[in-house]
Amino acid sequence: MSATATIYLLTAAAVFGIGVYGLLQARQILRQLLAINLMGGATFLLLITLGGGADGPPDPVPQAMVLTGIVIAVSATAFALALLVKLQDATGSSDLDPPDAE
Amino acid sequence: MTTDSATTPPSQRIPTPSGRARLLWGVQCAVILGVIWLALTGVDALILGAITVIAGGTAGAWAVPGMPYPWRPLRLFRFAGFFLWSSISGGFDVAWRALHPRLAIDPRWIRYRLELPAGQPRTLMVSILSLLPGTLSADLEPDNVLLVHALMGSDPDAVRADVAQLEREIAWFFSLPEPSGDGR
Amino acid sequence: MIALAMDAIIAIGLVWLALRTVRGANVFSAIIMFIVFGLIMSLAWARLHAPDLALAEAAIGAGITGALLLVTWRRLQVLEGSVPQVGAETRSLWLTLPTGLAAALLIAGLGWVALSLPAEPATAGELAWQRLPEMGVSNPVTGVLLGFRAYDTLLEMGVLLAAWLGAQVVASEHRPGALPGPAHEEVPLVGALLSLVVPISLLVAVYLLQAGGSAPGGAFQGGAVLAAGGVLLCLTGRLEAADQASLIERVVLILGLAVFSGVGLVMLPLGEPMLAMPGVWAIYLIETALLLSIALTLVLLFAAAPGLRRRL
Amino acid sequence: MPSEFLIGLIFLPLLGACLAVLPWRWSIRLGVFGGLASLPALLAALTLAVIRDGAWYYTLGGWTAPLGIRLFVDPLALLMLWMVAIIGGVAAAHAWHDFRPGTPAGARFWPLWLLLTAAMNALFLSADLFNLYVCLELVTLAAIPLIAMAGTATAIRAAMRYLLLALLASLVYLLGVALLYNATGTLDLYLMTDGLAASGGPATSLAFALIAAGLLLKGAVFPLHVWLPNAHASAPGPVSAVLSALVVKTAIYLIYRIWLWTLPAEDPMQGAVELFAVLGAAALIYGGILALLQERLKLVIAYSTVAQLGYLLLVLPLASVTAWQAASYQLLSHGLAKAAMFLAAANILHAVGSDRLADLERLDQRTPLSLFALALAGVSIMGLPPSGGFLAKWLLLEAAWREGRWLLLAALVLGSLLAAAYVFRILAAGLRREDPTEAEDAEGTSPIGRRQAAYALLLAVLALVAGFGAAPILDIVDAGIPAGWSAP
Amino acid sequence: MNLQEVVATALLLSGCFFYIAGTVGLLRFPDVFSRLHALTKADNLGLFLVCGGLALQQGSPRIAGLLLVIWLLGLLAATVSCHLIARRALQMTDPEQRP
Amino acid sequence: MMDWLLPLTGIVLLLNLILGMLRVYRGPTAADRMLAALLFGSTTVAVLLVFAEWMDVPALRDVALLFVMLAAIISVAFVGLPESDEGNP
Amino acid sequence: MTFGWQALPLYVVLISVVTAMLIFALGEGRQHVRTALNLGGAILKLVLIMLMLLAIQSGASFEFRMPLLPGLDLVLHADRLTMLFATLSALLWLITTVYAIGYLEQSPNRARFFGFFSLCVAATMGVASAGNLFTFFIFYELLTLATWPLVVHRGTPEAVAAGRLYLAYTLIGGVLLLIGLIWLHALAGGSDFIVGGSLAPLAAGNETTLRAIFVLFMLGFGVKAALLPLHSWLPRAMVAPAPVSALLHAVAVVKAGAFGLVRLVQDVFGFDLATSLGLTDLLAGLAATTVIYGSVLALRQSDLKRRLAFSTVSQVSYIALGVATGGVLATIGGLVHLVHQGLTKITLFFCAGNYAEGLGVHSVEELDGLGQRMPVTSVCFTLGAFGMIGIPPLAGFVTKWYLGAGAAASGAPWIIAVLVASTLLNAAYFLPLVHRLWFRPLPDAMAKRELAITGGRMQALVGPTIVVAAMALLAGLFAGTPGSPLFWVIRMVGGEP
Repeated sequence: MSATATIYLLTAAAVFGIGVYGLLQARQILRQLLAINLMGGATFLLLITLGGGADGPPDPVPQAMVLTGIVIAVSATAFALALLVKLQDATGSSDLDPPDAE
Repeated sequence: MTTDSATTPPSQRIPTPSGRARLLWGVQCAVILGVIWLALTGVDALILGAITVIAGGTAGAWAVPGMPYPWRPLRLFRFAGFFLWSSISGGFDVAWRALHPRLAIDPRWIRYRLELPAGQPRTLMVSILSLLPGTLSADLEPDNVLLVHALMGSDPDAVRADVAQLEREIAWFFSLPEPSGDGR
Repeated sequence: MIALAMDAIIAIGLVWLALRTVRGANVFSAIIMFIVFGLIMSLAWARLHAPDLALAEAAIGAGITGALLLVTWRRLQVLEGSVPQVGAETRSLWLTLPTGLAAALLIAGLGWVALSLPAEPATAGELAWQRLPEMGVSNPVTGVLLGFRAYDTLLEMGVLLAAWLGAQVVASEHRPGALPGPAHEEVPLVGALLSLVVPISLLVAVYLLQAGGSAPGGAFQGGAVLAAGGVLLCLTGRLEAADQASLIERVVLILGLAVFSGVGLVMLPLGEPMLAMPGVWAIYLIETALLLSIALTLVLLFAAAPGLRRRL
Repeated sequence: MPSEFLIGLIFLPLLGACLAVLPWRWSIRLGVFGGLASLPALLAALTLAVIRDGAWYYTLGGWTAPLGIRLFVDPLALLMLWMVAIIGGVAAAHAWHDFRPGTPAGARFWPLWLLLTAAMNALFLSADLFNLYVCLELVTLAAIPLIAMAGTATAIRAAMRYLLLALLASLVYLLGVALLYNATGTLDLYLMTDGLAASGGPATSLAFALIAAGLLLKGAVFPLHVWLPNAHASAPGPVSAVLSALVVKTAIYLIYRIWLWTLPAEDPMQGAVELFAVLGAAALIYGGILALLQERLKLVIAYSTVAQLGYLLLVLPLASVTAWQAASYQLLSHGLAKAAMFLAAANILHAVGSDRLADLERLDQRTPLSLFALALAGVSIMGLPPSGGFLAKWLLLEAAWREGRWLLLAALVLGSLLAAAYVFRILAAGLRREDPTEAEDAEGTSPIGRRQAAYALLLAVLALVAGFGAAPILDIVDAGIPAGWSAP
Repeated sequence: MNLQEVVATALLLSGCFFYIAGTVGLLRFPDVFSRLHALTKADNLGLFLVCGGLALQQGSPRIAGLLLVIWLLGLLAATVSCHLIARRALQMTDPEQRP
Repeated sequence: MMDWLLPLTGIVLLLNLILGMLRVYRGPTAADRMLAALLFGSTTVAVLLVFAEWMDVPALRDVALLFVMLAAIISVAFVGLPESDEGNP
Repeated sequence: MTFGWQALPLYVVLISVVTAMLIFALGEGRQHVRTALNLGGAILKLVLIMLMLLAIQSGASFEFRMPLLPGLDLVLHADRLTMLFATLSALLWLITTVYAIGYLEQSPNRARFFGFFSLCVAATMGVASAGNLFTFFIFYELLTLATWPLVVHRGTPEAVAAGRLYLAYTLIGGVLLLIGLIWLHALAGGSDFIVGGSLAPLAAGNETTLRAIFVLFMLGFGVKAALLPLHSWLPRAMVAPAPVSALLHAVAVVKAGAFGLVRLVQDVFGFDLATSLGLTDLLAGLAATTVIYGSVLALRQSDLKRRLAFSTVSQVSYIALGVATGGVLATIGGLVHLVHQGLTKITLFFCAGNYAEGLGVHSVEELDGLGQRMPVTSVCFTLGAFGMIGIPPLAGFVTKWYLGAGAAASGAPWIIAVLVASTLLNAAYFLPLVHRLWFRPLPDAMAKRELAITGGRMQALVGPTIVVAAMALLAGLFAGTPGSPLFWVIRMVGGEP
């Protein structure tokens, strides 16, 4: 395994972990969505790095998978944001558990 | 809903572009697109390029910002030279100031009343002004007053002279009557 | 060595930005951090020899998602009105500590496992390279997307359609806070930007579609670029949300799915399996349909509206 | 040609969804009928083919795996597909009234519904890990707007929570898939086994742990069930039915697929089945208790789903023919019964205007048929004879007894007692009357109400009849028993 | 090392210099508007020089054209963004303190 | 030819990016953060162009083109933001 | 799986199911159609059972078998024990239906009531004709399900509470049964009922297991049979309408439990095996305790129906007692009590229902002098009470006689003591009632109260009462005649009478 791949693997691991942390610890949905998108990025990075992107001819299969994944992620995010606006409109709060609940 | 629409006087509103304006801009657009296409693909896919350029031109005509002004192609070169030179000197100027140990700046606001008509000339004015040494167009206030942020505002008149210089160049480029350069 | 240093800088940047996204001072700052994360991510893709992804990341990650996040944040603020945000932005310490710990453990575990991975030959990837000539395209990613794994791509169009349908449901009883208003037409530069960027986005979209056969690019990147032009039109108020999608919009929305399925089905009576491509022309036909559908879907998702209406 | 039927199962609903997007009434109708009504016929043909030839693969695009994507149909897949066709079909018929084509709600509803159907069919047939990811996302993204269609604040909030957790789950799953691709060089579920046996190591263990975590979250297995009750309870009736009966099952189905088909028998991750069982048992009891504590009908039913999913996981360590039959039968009968309950609950909610248990007195007069359907379905949920649920529970008990798993046995018994408690609590609420001498209500049931109730009743009766039709069904299912389990 | 290479090297290095100068300005300047100056002007010059250097190194007129297009578009984006952000920053400041 | 030139340019530009992160971090106003994002945009374009040359992946120039094309979109989106308390750090 | 005439037991079960479904489908209105359905179903069923009875007499056998699960069949067959129980419940169903039609006139939810009533009988028929334990269990649980709506029929808080208690007991009993069944299934496979016991070959080495299984079954059946610690649901269930009480006590539920105990001892374990494992002693002890305990408690009840309920607790245990004592005579006594107790107790409940409906009488004190106001009912009540006490030549006496003789023959004199004590107690709680009816003056208030049952309703209520009372009387009077229950039981137990 090349050093480049190692670096990016560790990066992916770290970003994924940070994303999980952010998701669990964030209160606002917008932040949680950001965290999820970070995790998505990390997953994609891992997929490509593991696919041997750094040495030899790049493996096109993970690239195609990530491309699909990116499009799915953006659709899901866009829908989530629309839903978020609706949530704010319907409940007056953009948190899942309003502060007074705690 | 935003404050802008409430405060913007009607004089600044852009009238619905005429058919001629659309055509003119569409053609200009198509030329630009053609150049870009060639830069992107070379000469490999000319037919698709032609179709795309026509489609892009149509889209440009649809999205036309306002009345385009006629300009003379030959004057482009001189104008480009002016533009290049002023942006390079603007870069040097700001780099020097940023790296100066004592930060050689003295920010100040300056108002300058434009005489250029709305549309392309004024657009060009507002955008290029930000690339000139020491000036930055911050807002276009009612009555065509341009709010300029000057990095070296200790000598307002020098700044005004720079702005006026640009205004003159643009007027010349579009074959407009020379502005007074007074800005008040 | 110097290449490694570059990778290290990119990696540090990514991790730091991720951290700042999560721990950002306020939501806005977190969004900006995330947008920048996307920028650096495309550098990482570049370094990993994945220019297709760099293109997609540039168009989708940095362009559309960023704008979408900012605009949503703005809509939320408008809806919130003058009511100040109540409560802390993040959870209390007793929750933060264990989650932090869990995340750290996850990172360590993932990292350890990733490092201990053997360098396996990628069977499917090798096969893809070997059999690429049968496809008639020379960009392996396009080959995988529209040939070997075309079925994924087809279902992915379903995902896009579902997302639009979802936005339609959500928008049905609620007009989302209007987009940054038509006021911007009066800002001279925006009009100019628009009149240039929209045609160029069209051009670049077609270019990417055309290039996709042999070089990085393809329907997704092209569609995203075209969508970016549409997003700009929405942002500047040239297009505004409509209650209903017009017939043309509906047709374009399902075009990708329908054409893809149709072409896939065409070969069935001839004894070929489902989704066998009749030829390279079919790939381009499908890609064109996909591009249009993707672009329109993304724009509609951005507007969070069932349909769009022209203004001006 | 059975392969065409296979294709039709996915593509007819998909193209139906495309048609239903178009604005005309006829296009929506055509899409719905073409996409849903055709499924049973296709399935019947497919079932015959499977009985004759056994399980088989279909290679999409002619690109053989591991390069391309395969579809795989076997009795387990068939069972799930039948459930989609029947439960989805009846729920669609129930939804027809509220979401009539030509109305704005109908125009929004049907494309999503068809997409959901297509996605589930695709998921049950797919043999490719990444393709399954796409399917899972499609299922989620089609299901959540359907929840949001209820339009209430609770529904929106529930949809949001579901969406966030579902996205998280897919990503965790995808991370596992990435590791597996690296380890084996293939994404095919069934080709992967050899590679896994060869490579092993911490990476694949972590990969399967991640996949399991993602699927458990999507499948709302205790303690990852938090999103489910509100999401299922606040959705429109037919949607709740399909969510509880089918959509959560997709994740459980994948757990079965991966653990029983993909994972080599000697892999250390096989030990995870014990964890699944513990979670299943905990779900059974926790879900049961919470269902008992709810004050709203639909929430009771939703928590009941949390509990009932536990049975499906309990099966995993029992590894025997009986356990396999139990799992199949639980899948089937819970699906039918739970869908019936949600449809009935929707009718009750519609008629009474509230689904608080406190408001449900004299249901036997206000919505007699729906209450009856609720009761019949409840019999199956409780696992009392004569019903499909009883047979499933019997098989489970038998399997647990044979293996000497006393704790699981105890959990099963406790779980079914809790189920009886909450089901009868609902029924008692429905039969309650403050004044026993009160004369009969004048308000009759409208023809529409009666038809809606009939759909619920149909499914409930099917769940009951399943108690008598086990022999032929199990004959087919037995042919698809996973390799490691076939030893008596 | 021929002249073309020398010039290309010089251009690239000076491009880097201007980028760094712009960033230094961004960090050192006291307020938003001053920072805008630094960013717009220095970065544009930097991009121009880098593009020029690369074009020289490549030597292909098509790529040179592409680089020119990129630079011009970057210019457009920079000035528009600069103007918009300045406007925005102005709007956000207290109306009392507006210049 | 000069093997060191392009990587060096790349690394200097990347360091420039790291430097710029400080401004995003510090703020203090939303406009400042936006500004820094712009810096990232323009620097990334330069890095991509250098990479395209250095790694011999011409497609990266297309990526750079996309970036410059789309950079303004974020700004336009930003300007549409409301005027309430976004400036607080 | 054959659907020819051998499947007659299935059709007997299905008749009631179909009747129930038709009644449900019919809805609340159209009372006459419902009545026709009810009676038609009941009569048809009775006819079929009679046919079966005749056919069995001439040596025919009936069996319906359908595989439910691999290795587990749903088996419905008809042996003599089946016919005993089936005839009893079919006959009483018909009579109770007539009574219920009168009783529930004008009250709400009759469709539901009669629907579940029919289902209940269907389940009872299934219990009676179950050919193996698995089938038995299915119908046994179905019986629980079908009776619950009847218990909570009135929907009042008390009714709902009683229903909850009923479920708590019966469902837990069902679970015990289920566990025992699974255990047995794992041990022996799905074995059918074989007269004399199916488990004897397995006994060696499995004694403890078999004991445990027996206890599980005993508790499972004991819940419905209201054996001692498990009886308290029964008195509480008295809130239900009188026909339901009749059903619970005489026709279906309690009898199903007792019937299960009979099957358990006789056909599953076999008496010899059960005795050798010491299990019959256990059962006999429990039954004897229940007999005494139920009677003692009955003595203390002032509510008429509750007193009758505790009397049931006591009397039903005679059946278990008889079967557990073993020997031909005691078994005859136990089995025949299945019928005799049914006839007698249903008479008493009908009468109690008549008192409650006619004059609103619920408690024992209010019975004073009612012999004048409601003479026919009171005569029937008296007959029933005497039958319960065991005054010759009434049915109860026959039972006790055989039980006592059997106990003596089996060398268990303590059982005779129990019988004597029980009889004394029976007399102690029934004779005061009879005394009140006939020899106490009628209070003025009661004399002025208007009789609520008149006309057709009168016929529907009093008619069945007379019929069951007469049957209880005749069953005792003509105990030895061919066709009588005793005759049938003797043939069953001893081969030929």
